[in-house]
Amino acid sequence: MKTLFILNNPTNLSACLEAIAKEDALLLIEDAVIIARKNIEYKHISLFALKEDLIARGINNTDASWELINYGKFVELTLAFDKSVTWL
Amino acid sequence: MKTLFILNNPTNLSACLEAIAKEDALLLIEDAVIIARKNIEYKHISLFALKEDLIARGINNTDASWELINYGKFVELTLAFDKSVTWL
Amino acid sequence: MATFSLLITANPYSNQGQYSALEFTKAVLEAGHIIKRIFFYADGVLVANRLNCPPADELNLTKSWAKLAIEKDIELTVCVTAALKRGIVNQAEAERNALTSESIDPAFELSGLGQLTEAMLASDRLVTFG
Amino acid sequence: MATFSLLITANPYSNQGQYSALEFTKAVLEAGHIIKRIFFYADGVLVANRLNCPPADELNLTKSWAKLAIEKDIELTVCVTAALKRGIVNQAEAERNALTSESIDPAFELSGLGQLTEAMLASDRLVTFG
Amino acid sequence: MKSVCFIFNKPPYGQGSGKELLDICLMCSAFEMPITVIFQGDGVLQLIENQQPDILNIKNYSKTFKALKLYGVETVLIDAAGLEKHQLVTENILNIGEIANSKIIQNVIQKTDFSIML
Amino acid sequence: MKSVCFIFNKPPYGQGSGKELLDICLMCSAFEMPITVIFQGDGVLQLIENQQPDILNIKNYSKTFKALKLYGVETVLIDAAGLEKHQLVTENILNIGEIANSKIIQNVIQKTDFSIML
Repeated sequence: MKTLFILNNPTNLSACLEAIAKEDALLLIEDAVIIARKNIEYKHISLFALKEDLIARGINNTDASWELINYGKFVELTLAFDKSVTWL
Repeated sequence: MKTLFILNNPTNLSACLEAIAKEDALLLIEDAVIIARKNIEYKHISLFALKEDLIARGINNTDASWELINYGKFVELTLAFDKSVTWL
Repeated sequence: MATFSLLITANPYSNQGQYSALEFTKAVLEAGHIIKRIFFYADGVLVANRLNCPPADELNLTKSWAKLAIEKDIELTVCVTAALKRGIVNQAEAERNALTSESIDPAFELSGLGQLTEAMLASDRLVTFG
Repeated sequence: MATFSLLITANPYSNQGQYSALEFTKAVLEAGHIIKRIFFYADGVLVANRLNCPPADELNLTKSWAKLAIEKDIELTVCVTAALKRGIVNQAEAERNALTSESIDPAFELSGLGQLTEAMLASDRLVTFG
Repeated sequence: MKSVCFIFNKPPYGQGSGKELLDICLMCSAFEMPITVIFQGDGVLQLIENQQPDILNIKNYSKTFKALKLYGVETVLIDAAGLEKHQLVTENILNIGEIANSKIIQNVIQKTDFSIML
Repeated sequence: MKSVCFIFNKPPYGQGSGKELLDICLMCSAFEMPITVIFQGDGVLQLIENQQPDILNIKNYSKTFKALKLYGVETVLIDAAGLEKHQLVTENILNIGEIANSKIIQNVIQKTDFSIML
């Protein structure tokens, strides 16, 4: 089953990537959006970051590898994947 | 002034070491005591770990570079140094 | 149309998770989906304290959840074990534990952890905010 | 003989910091030193909620602090701004904010953040538990 | 019946999340959901033998892990990389599961209907 | 008068500690303690220009940092390594302090009577 990993703390990135499999996706929210400045290229997973959290923090120079989405798309993503895992 | 750095979260170790200067000391408490398994050798700072927190977690094979202390010695340490900084 | 449940464990005073969960819930409803239950657990239960008084220029999360729940008829369920430990009690629990008063906001309901499992089984998606 | 003050910001429900601070305080007193003030701030103020009901087989931190304070005559000061936000209020604050009841344990006292600065200036050491 | 896996990834006692995650796990077992428990990364420290948090007046819940099988938990996986990181061998930890590499852990997370961590 | 330094080392908004540390800082300034403020590691993100947390209904406190000088805060240091880690240059951040290397930051922490972080 394709899984959407939701990450809210940048400190947990490497442990989260350990658990991600090939067809999965990673969505950055809250403090984790600061990761979206870089290309983390990993297992060809899809990469998303929550636009509202980027705007809140004044971050406007994200790497092109990250698709920026709003809350409406966040809801759609949770349905496009079979389940979500919030990596705490 | 000689400073006692108190660390309670192992995740913060590297940032804490960045702030430590030569005559300083590092005391591990709570979850950070798991660091005491290894020799982190750094700037010749003094290394301490709280014995009660090690016992609580069943950790009995600490590296010899760490001096294991109890709460009484913890209090003495805060007085032996000019001040303490709890690195959160 | 899909059915969602939320598990919220985020501390309302020190983490952003409750703000995120509130925005997510609104987006779920705007898209025409259904919220089966919002389950508050761990430090997440603290938002149900009706005595919470944030500064006037900050969002009152307790009232925000309560308003949404009333307007959209959403179940806000608070784990009773986690709540009791954190001083969030209804009249019955206050009496049982010889406490001076209740403290839960009336829009939230105390119940057991089984309500989380039941929500998982009855929903298409469970999304956690911690 | 030295004078200590403590700054406690640790969440009593989800972190070990309050347990550590309690042990440290006992060790300070056993060594014959003086505790000038224990200042609760941020999530640390949650321990002052007198409605807290931990399970019977877990330590009641609220009562542990209260017992120590009464036996050893220690000042337990709770930041009023941090407390109000978190639903910890005394009678005066409850009335001022139109709340149904007070919730602070009588061993703790609400006061301003200036009490922390004043304690820093009047103590040989400030030790933080977060 | 939908399946669920629980991922323990934090050391014990510094944070309260281990006990709270365990409580959800036991509740799901009462509903007879198929359950997998994973100890990942620093979470392997939850399984160290001879924990004595009572000396700090903290409750010891590590014994409940031994009873997971009794509660009907079928599979318990212990992250090999986590053990290595903390220089632990099987003799140091509760004998309640199988050592697993990250590939196996990924597969379990993908296969189950829910994955919960706290 | 005793001196104090405040170390901001966390990004804004995910946790509430930035605002709460700032409040202690302002109180110490009212007591006329000599104050140094340090933005270290991820804490440099507190200083990014054009923050708009109001779109999430979160209060924006970053403007208060601009007023630190008015409150009598003499020295504000910004960690060079933190800026580099987050690919920030001085044009991206509030112009309220000097860039400092870890040696300088170490010296300030050692010299002040208290160092507080949250």
